[in-house]
Formats: sequence, C-alpha cells, structure tokens
Amino acid sequence: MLFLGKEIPTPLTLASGILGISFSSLQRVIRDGAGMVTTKSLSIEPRIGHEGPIMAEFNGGLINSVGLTNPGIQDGLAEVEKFHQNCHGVVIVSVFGGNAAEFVELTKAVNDSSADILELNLSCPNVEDEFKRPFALMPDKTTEIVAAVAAVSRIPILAKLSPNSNDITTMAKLAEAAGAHGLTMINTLGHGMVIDAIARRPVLRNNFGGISGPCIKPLAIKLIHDVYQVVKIPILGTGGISTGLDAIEMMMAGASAVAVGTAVYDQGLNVFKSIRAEMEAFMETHGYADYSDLIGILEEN
Amino acid sequence: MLFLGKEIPTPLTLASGILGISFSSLQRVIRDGAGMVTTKSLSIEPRIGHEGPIMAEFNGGLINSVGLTNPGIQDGLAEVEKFHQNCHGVVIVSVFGGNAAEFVELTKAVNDSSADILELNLSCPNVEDEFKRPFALMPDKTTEIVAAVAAVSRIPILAKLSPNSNDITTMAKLAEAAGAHGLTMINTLGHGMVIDAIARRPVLRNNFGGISGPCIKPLAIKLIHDVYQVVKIPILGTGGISTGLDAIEMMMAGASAVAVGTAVYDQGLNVFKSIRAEMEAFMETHGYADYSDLIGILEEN
Amino acid sequence: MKCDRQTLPIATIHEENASLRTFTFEGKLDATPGQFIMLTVFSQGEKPFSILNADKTSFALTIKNVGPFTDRLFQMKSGDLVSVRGPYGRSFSNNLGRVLMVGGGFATPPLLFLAKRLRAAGVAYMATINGARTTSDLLYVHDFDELSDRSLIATDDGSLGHKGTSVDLMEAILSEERFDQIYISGPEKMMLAAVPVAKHHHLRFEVNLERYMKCGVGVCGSCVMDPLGLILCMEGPIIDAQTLDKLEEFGVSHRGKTGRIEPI
Amino acid sequence: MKCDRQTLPIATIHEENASLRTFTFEGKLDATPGQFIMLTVFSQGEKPFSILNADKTSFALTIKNVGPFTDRLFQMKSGDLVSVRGPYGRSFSNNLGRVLMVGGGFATPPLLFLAKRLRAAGVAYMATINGARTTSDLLYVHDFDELSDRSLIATDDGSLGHKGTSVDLMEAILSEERFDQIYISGPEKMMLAAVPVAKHHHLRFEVNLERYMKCGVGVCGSCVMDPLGLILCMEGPIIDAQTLDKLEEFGVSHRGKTGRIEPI
Ligand SMILES: Cc1cc2nc3c(=O)[nH]c(=O)nc-3n(C[C@H](O)[C@H](O)[C@H](O)COP(=O)(O)OP(=O)(O)OC[C@H]3O[C@@H](n4cnc5c(N)ncnc54)[C@H](O)[C@@H]3O)c2cc1C
Ligand SMILES: Cc1cc2nc3c(=O)[nH]c(=O)nc-3n(C[C@H](O)[C@H](O)[C@H](O)COP(=O)(O)OP(=O)(O)OC[C@H]3O[C@@H](n4cnc5c(N)ncnc54)[C@H](O)[C@@H]3O)c2cc1C
Ligand SMILES: Cc1cc2nc3c(=O)[nH]c(=O)nc-3n(C[C@H](O)[C@H](O)[C@H](O)COP(=O)(O)O)c2cc1C
Ligand SMILES: Cc1cc2nc3c(=O)[nH]c(=O)nc-3n(C[C@H](O)[C@H](O)[C@H](O)COP(=O)(O)O)c2cc1C
Ligand code: FES
Ligand code: FES
Repeated sequence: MLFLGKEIPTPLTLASGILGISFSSLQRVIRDGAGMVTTKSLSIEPRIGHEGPIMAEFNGGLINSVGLTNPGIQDGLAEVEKFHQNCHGVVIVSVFGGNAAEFVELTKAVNDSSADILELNLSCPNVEDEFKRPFALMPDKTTEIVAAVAAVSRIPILAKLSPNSNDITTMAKLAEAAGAHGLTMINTLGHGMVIDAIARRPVLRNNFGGISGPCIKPLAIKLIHDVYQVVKIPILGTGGISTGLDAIEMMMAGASAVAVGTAVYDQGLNVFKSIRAEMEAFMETHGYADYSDLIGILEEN
Repeated sequence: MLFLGKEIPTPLTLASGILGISFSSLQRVIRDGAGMVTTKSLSIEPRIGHEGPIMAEFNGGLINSVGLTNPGIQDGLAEVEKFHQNCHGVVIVSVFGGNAAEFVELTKAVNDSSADILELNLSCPNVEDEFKRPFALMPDKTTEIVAAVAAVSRIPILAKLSPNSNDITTMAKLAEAAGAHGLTMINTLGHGMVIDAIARRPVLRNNFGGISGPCIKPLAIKLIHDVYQVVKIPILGTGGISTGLDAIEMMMAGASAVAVGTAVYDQGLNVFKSIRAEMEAFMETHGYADYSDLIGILEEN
Repeated sequence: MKCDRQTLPIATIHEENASLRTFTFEGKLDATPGQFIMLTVFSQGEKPFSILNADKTSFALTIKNVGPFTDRLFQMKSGDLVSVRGPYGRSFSNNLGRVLMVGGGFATPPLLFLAKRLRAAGVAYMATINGARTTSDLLYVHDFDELSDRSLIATDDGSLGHKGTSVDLMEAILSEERFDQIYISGPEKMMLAAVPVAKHHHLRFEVNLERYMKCGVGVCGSCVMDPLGLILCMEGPIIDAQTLDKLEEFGVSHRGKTGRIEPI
Repeated sequence: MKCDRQTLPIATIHEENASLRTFTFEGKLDATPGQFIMLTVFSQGEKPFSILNADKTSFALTIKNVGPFTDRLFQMKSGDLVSVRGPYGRSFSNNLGRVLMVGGGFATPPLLFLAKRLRAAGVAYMATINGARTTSDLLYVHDFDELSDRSLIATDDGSLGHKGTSVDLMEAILSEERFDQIYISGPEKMMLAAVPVAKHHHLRFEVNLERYMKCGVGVCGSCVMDPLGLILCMEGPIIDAQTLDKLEEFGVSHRGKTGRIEPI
C-alpha cells in the first residue's frame, strides 16, 4: 500500500520515542515486520531529558516522562543515513523545536538528509516546565509552525496532535489548512500520576507523565474517527495498539497507517511480527483485498 | 472519620450510577462494607436513557453510555426514604438538571428528603446530544449552578467535575467560590469508542461513551493532586479504584473519601469488603491511626 | 472479560408460529439451562434472551416478536450479523431424581434445555407440563414428548390436551406422583399460581424470573429486586424457593425502563 | 508487570572501602547471577546496579560512589526507603564443568554471585581471578578464596598478589590448566584485553557489558548497541562470544546520556 506516496508492505509503524535513537534498532524493527519507523523526537541541541524513573506501569498502560532525551538533530540524522545504507524501510523523522524558527531550522536539516517523512511533535506533554503548553493545544501556534515548516520542507509533513486538546478536530483542520500532508494522532494523554504509597511519593522522578498503552485506545479511536470526518489528509493512528485487531479497528476508524509504542514494552520487538501476522490473517479471513479497503469504513450505529 | 460533617466508618463510597437505583441495592452496598452510597443521578422527570449496548469492555476499563436512566427525583427520593427506614449509611443523592432552575428544583425536592449529601452531576458526558457540553467544562455555568443550589440547599453540596476540562483546577476553585462544600472527581473520561471490527460498527448503540476503570486512575490521581493544592473543601475521589492500595493512593493525593464504580463490574459487590479490609490492613501495617492522616500527604519528588 | 462478545451471522431461522421464531447460531456458548445472553441487533439495541440450547458448536434462541427490537430481528435473514454476549446468570439445579417441569407460554426454552441435559445425565424420572393459550402457541411439543417419561399439555382453549392451565395439571400430577424437585418457567402470574401448589406439597422448586435488564452484568441496577437488593441478572434469573420467599416484589411489582417501580 | 517495584528500607550498609559500600535489603528478588536491578533514590533518580546476592529473603548490591546519585545514596542510613525494580537482563550460563572467572575492579559482584551459585550446584572445578588497582580496591577477597578451588589476585601496584592485571593471570592460568568456560566481568578496557586471550585458547566465554541504561526494559533505546540493535538491558548485560564478535561498538564507543555516540 501507499502512505504519503511511499510504498510500504504493511501499515504497521514504530511510534516515536520507542527505541528510536539508533539506526540499528530502527533497522531491527523493520526486519521484525514494521513498514515504517519513527525516530525519537530530535531537537536542535542534544537533550538529556528527565532523570529516572522515567516510566511507571499501571493497570492499563504506562506513564512516561522521558523528556525528549535525544542526541540532537545532527547525530540523529547521521543515524538515518546509516539506516538507509542497507535497509529500505521508510523513516519518519520526528522533530521538536521550541518555536517556529527552530522547527524551520530542523526542517532544513532534515531536507538535507535521506529522511522519508517529517513528523512535527507539537504535543509532547513532558516538557511543559520548559516550553509551557504543548503547541498542539494552541491553534495559532499549530498554524504558525505547520505553515512555516510546510514552506520549506521537501518531504511530506505529519503533524502530531494531542488528545489533551479540547477540540482536536479544529486542530486537525488547522494543521491541514496550514499545509500538513498528514496527521499523527494521538500523542500521550494526561498527565497521569502513579503513586508509591509506602514512600508517599510519585513514582516518576518528574512526578507525572504522559499516559500511553491499551487504556488510551478507545480515546484514540474516537478522536481518529472524529478527525477522519473533517480532513482529507491521511492519519497515522497511534495509541494503545497491541494486537492486529486493534490495528484493524483503528484503520476502520479512519487511520491510513498505525504506529505502535507501548506494546513494545509489553511484548518486546516481537510485537511487530505478531501484529503484522494478525492483521494479515484478519484481511484474509474477512475478505479484504487491500489495507486501503479498511480505512474509515466504520459506520455509526 | 468525618466527611462533610457525617460520621462514617470508612471513607469507602459507592459511586453514582452503579446499582444506585433502588434502596435495597444501596443498603446492600452498606452491608457489604461501604461508608457512603451515591444514588444514580436523578433528573426531574424519569429518563429511559440510551438503548443498549450501554457498556463495552476494553483492556483497562469500560466505556458506558447509560444516558442517565433514572426513575425521576420523586421516585428516587422515595428510595432514599426506604433506605433510611432501617439503615444508617450516609446517602449522597446525585442530581442532574438541564439548567440552573432545574438544579434548584431538584435541590428543593432533596431538601424535603432524608438525603445526607447532595451531589451535582455537572459532568455527564453521555447526554451531549441532548444538553450540549457538560456544565463542568463551562466556567460560567458551573458558577451559576453551584451558586443557585448553594443558596437553597439545606445539606452539604458536592460538585462533580469532569476530567475533560482543560483546566480542572480553575473549575474546582470556581465551584468552591460558588459555595460547594466539596468536590467529587473525576467523572468518566472521554469520549471513548470501542469497535466491533467484524460488524464494522461501534459496540455501543450510542457509538461512544465515557471511559472509567483502572485506566483512568493515574489521571484521576494527578487531577486530585492538583486540585487539592488549590481548594480547602474536601474531595470525594473516584476513578479506577479497585484495590485498597488504589484508595490509599488517592487519599494521599488529596481525597478525603473515595468512591468506587467500575470495580463493582469487575469484582462484584464483594469489592467493598475487600477494599475496606485492604485499606485497614495498610493503615495497620504502616502505622496510620486515622484515615484523615492520609489525606494529601503525598510529597512531590 | 464479562462483556466478551461474539459477532456472528444468524445460521438458521425456524418459524415456530406466527409470532415466535427460533434462531440458531454457529458459535460456542458454554452455557447451562436457565442462563441467558444479551443479543445485539446493530443500530437497534440489545436485549436479554434465554438460551434454548447450546453445545460446542452452536446455540439457539426462541424469540417472540413483541416490540421494536424483536420486530427488527424478525426482518433479518440468515447470514445477517448480530452480536451476542454471555452466558449470564445462574442456572437450574441439576436434580437427577424425580423431577417435574411446569412451563407456560414462550418461557419454556430453558426448560427444554434443562430436559435435554437432565435426560443426558441420567435423570431417574422426568415429567413435563407444557401450557399455552392455544395449540399454535405451544412450543416444542414433540421434543418434550420424546424427552419426558410423562408429558402433559394444557391449552386455555382446550384445543390440545387439558382445557385449562398448566397449574391445573401440576395440581393433578402432584396428587398422583411423588417428585423431588419442580422447575417452573412461565409468565409471572402463572408462576405466582404455581408456587403455592408446590409449597403445599412441601416440594423443592425453582422459578425463572424476568425483570428489565440492560447491562446483564450487575452494574446498571435495572433488574434489582427488593428488599434483598437481589441482582437478578447475576443472582437469577433462576431463583430457589427460599430466596423467592423473601422477594416481596415477586408477582407484585417490577422496575420499568427508567427504573421506576410499576405494578405487574 | 515488568516495572513491578518494591519499596523497602535499606537493611544494612557495609563499608567495603573508602568509595565502595554494600547495601543489603530484606526483600525477595528472584534473580540469577549477571542480572541487575534499577534502584530509585526518591527525588534523586534511578540507576542500574548488578545484583551481588539474592535469596528468598534478602538481596545485596555493592556500589561505588562516582557521582550525584551514588553520592546521595551514600548519605542514606539503614532504615531509609529506596525502591527497586527488576531483576532485569540475561544472566551468566550455568556451566558446572571447569570454569574460570576473571574479574576486575568493582565489576566483580555478579562473579561472586555466580561463584556461590555454581559452587552450590556442584561445579567440578572453579578458579577465580580478582584484580584491582590496589589492595583496598579488591572486593570479596575472602569469599572468592573460600568458594574457589584456586583463587588468584592481581593488583596494579603489587600490594597484594601478582603485580599486574587480571588478564596477565588469565594468560598464565590458561597455559597451565584446562577450562570449559570463562566468565569475564570488569572495566571494558580490561575485557577488551581479556577477549583475545580467551579466543586464542578457543574457549567459550561470556562478558558482562555496561551501557547507559534508563528504562531497563527495552523501551528507551539508550542501551542499544550497533550494528545489531542489541538491546543490552534485555539481551545483555551478559553477552556470549558469538554475539560479542558482531558488536562493533565493544571497546570502541557507547551512547551517553543524550543518546549521542561517544568514544570509550
Ligand atoms: C432473563 C430474560 C430472558 C428472556 N428470554 C426471552 C426469550 O427466551 N424469548 C423471548 O422472546 N423473550 C425473552 N425475554 C424477553 C425479551 O427480552 C423481550 O421480549 C424483548 O426485550 C422485547 O424487546 P422489544 O424491543 O422487541 O419490545 P419492547 O416494546 O421494548 O418491550 C416489550 C416487552 O418486552 C419486555 N422487555 C423489553 N425490553 C426488555 C429488557 N431489556 N429486559 C427485559 N424485558 C424487556 C417488557 O416486558 C416489555 O413490556 C427475556 C427477558 C429476560 C429478562
Ligand atoms: C547493568 C549495569 C550494572 C551496574 N552495576 C553496578 C554495580 O554493581 N555497582 C556500581 O557501583 N555501579 C554499577 N553500575 C554503574 C552505575 O549504574 C553507575 O555508577 C551509576 O549510575 C552512577 O550514577 P551517579 O549519578 O552516581 O554518577 P554520574 O555522575 O551520573 O555518572 C558517573 C558514571 O556512571 C555511569 N552511569 C551514570 N548513569 C548511568 C546509567 N543510567 N546507566 C549506566 N551507567 C551510568 C557512567 O559511566 C557515568 O560516566 C552498573 C551499570 C549497569 C549498566
Ligand atoms: C517511553 C515513550 C517515549 C515517547 N517519546 C515520544 C517522542 O519522543 N516523541 C513523540 O512524538 N511521541 C513520543 N511518545 C508517544 C508515542 O509515540 C505514542 O504517540 C504514544 O505512546 C501512544 O501510543 P502507544 O499507546 O502505542 O504507546 C512516547 C511514548 C512513550 C511510551
Ligand atoms: C455504568 C456507569 C454509570 C454511571 N452513571 C453515572 C451517573 O449517573 N452519574 C454520575 O455522576 N456518574 C456516573 N458514572 C460515573 C461514576 O460515578 C464514576 O465517576 C466514574 O465511573 C469513575 O469511577 P470508576 O472508574 O470507579 O468507575 C457512571 C459510571 C459508570 C461506569
Ligand atoms: S441488568 Fe444491569 S444490574 Fe442487572
Ligand atoms: S535501558 Fe532503555 S532500552 Fe535498554
């Protein structure tokens, strides 16, 4: 099938932030069955991110406050070059800037690389102390950044949206109007807090973090369903996918491809092989010829 | 311990909407170990609510779109009278009106009953088609309704808040300023959608519903923690509690009492006995003398 | 996973009479007699139905067309998709002594299911009474006949068997024969008449109750019965004599769609 | 539940030398030698540490004060609460033939753990080499001595045992004796020197690698090693000879706190 003009063997994608720092792990995810991989969000300068614990488990998912640890755009793009030396998978480079000018600078760097698709992380909830509210909650910022990037980018742009927006359909329409070629949704929900009752303290060093995993799937599906009705650009669906059926459901709700994050934590890299096989089995059993036949076919009751 | 001036043997409470239609099931919940029970939200006229399926399960919780099925305030309060004929538990009567005038009418009816505490459901996400956005998302409506009710109510008032508000601390402060004696938080999150991939349809007849259960606990705890910092009135914490430790954590985050909903679905009425015992065991093991010693003792890292 | 659903096509539809049809499905339902499922007709609603039959590969329901949901269902053809969750609730006890079944109207599906299971398990003696208004309303006449040691029929109009009610026949048979257990499933008024008869003979018995059910899993409260706070969807629909004694609502009142108490 | 945490007080603190302390905890850790845990000091951070010892009721870690986290830990007293999750990672193999352990500096905890387990399991012959810069840096001298059939010591300054490195002693012992398996745990430079020696003698061996670890459960990517994309926290820290051969980063580079590649 095609996603943003790229031929991919399966709509299954690695979400940003999971093992997405080195070319070698990205290649491994492709070998394990994914059609596309997303890098960790890259900023202009390297970032250490938050102190650990950066993740805490609860019944239904994870909270994380990685805080955008990354080696910086230059080193990150060097990994993308190494990736492409002997691997044909599609690489989505996720970038994060503190303002529109930084996003433009990042985009220019990506232009000079072999990256296939550019993802704008407008929605990280883990750097609010530093950067205030995520851009994806602010209509004017979303428009400004997407438009500025669209003016310079030589590759397709995905705008990554937040479930914490009160009105994600408006944000989606603004991103589309500003020139985004697709949307990635959703980023983590929250904040959530997991407490250690014995120590009387939050488990995370940063006290709270974004919520991901199976528990956010019904929310992701509802939001994708809503956004699918109002935009024409494709959606990269993410949020709680851990089985082939989850992926199929998300595509029926309107996603053109699907990205997996937290399930890697639950099931290891093997999850790509198993989800891909389950998706293929569903297609076979229920007589769908092509993944594109699934997109948005959900009918409301 | 005391909650809004009522002596209760345990802070454990039945949340609104779970078995809360008949005096007999409310009495049973008290016998099974709860200190307080909340009725289903009552409206002026009886309501059929939505067609089934009204509930769908997913990995981490439930979505529901009951749609405020209830026998109306008159019949509902008759159940409260029957309840008090031979049972000493504290009854929180939840009410739902379409505007401030209806809330006032409901409050007057409650004044003439043996209800102990009044809960204002400002946050039901399942009647948006009928009543538009929940009041708990609208600062002016929240203030208007709480103030109007506070002017007439003869019993303490709890305002029930929504996690879908972008700024729940502001809503909490407004409710407090308008005269609420306490806050109940959180109502269900969302909307969420659960899909039947074979039928290509949402499972719920109403297509989507509010999300409850273990998956919303980290969100509830974070929001309670935030609100606890900015209000002086007590919080009835609810959202994903299914063990004694969950309840303890929520109290440490700032709740003065805790209400249980979805866990009744998972574990049956027995859940009150087990959570109560687990809470008591924790208190014993860790040397807390009184439940009030737990409230808000969480320290950030 | 209490709400684990199966979405599957209707396999066959058998017309029992003008208003009753038996729907079969190819799917596994690990059910015992007396239990029920929640059936979804997409874009319409979801309703409870007793299980007529369930084995490793298929199950069946007999349904009466009484309103919008059942009407929509009666418009469906084999191959159309519906969704089923369950089984839910408690089932009849498994008495392998001398048992009597008393059924009325279209509440007999769980009794036929029970008769099959008890026969297969080697019940000592089984008599069945099947009552309805008229012959065309009688369900499973042939099946009860085949399975029972003695099978009796009553019709209000006398068009088949005894002219009168199944409770008449129940009184008659109890004065003739000894039983260890009675299983009763019929309209509430009929069961209300049958219960004193069973008590009079000091016999163990169980009834199959119906209340408005919306969730089927003990959450919504619509099926609760006073003053026990009995949650019928989980703790019924099969109720024993001791419990029934304390259910003051039996034969008197039930809760409607809004949860309001209404006389029966 | 990969992140299942235990919050518990420090039971005892034993000062091994000026910069190394052994912390014990009363808690259960179902661990095997070579595995590690993630240790949280509240309001400070979380860091990986090898398990020195673990039985049904207690476990221990030996920790060197090298920076802010360990410094804060060294200010804590017994009774102070910390939190531990794990065990994580793969452990050493369980060879009960003739085994040689080669340890350097404060990377010896997993070797002592292994020595105890192999001895208890009836290892045929076990020789251990323990090296450090100077006598006061040597860990567990007495324990290795007790457990081993032959125990050797090397110090850079010659203050105890052989003057030189544990790799010198390794070369020497391999020319004298026959072994089935070598276990190596020390600074990466030391292991880099030891590996060709083991290869030269065509011996099976395993090394204990360290990389920056933040999640410990295969998510954050900080511990990944090129070009295999090996996730050291899950697929290591114990690595066998075949895998090590393909890890071009061994002895060359590692990723720092930002994920940036840095020379070792
Ligand atoms: C445990 C149980 C087992 C049942 N088994 C069978 C069965 O085997 N065959 C069969 O034909 N019917 C059975 N019923 C009744 C069946 O659920 C109703 O006939 C059906 O719901 C009618 O829906 P409707 O929309 O067609 O009619 P409506 O017009 O909605 O209602 C007609 C009548 O059906 C009953 N009813 C409607 N909705 C419900 C509900 N949610 N729960 C309970 N009763 C309801 C009420 O008495 C109502 O007056 C059973 C009910 C219960 C509770
Ligand atoms: C699998 C494994 C097992 C380990 N076992 C032990 C042990 O048994 N005893 C012991 O004293 N130390 C052990 N370490 C090293 C220990 O994690 C570091 O000494 C500790 O993290 C230092 O933290 P700091 O804040 O005190 O020092 P910092 O100033 O933060 O760092 C000092 C040095 O410690 C190392 N380091 C810091 N953070 C990490 C990290 N997150 N992951 C890996 N290395 C880090 C780096 O080399 C760094 O240069 C182990 C490391 C790993 C990966
Ligand atoms: C540990 C972790 C790190 C993440 N880092 C990033 C990131 O750097 N950039 C980003 O856009 N999203 C990041 N995310 C969000 C995921 O890409 C994804 O949108 C979200 O987790 C929902 O999907 P999931 O439920 O499959 O995990 C991160 C998520 C997790 C769990
Ligand atoms: C089936 C169901 C019905 C509910 N009905 C109501 C209601 O009528 N009024 C109300 O204020 N909250 C209602 N709620 C919300 C609960 O009271 C509670 O706030 C929420 O479910 C979070 O708690 P939990 O995770 O323990 O279920 C309902 C929840 C469920 C699951
Ligand atoms: S049908 Fe909902 S509680 Fe029984
Ligand atoms: S430490 Fe995070 S992947 Fe290994």
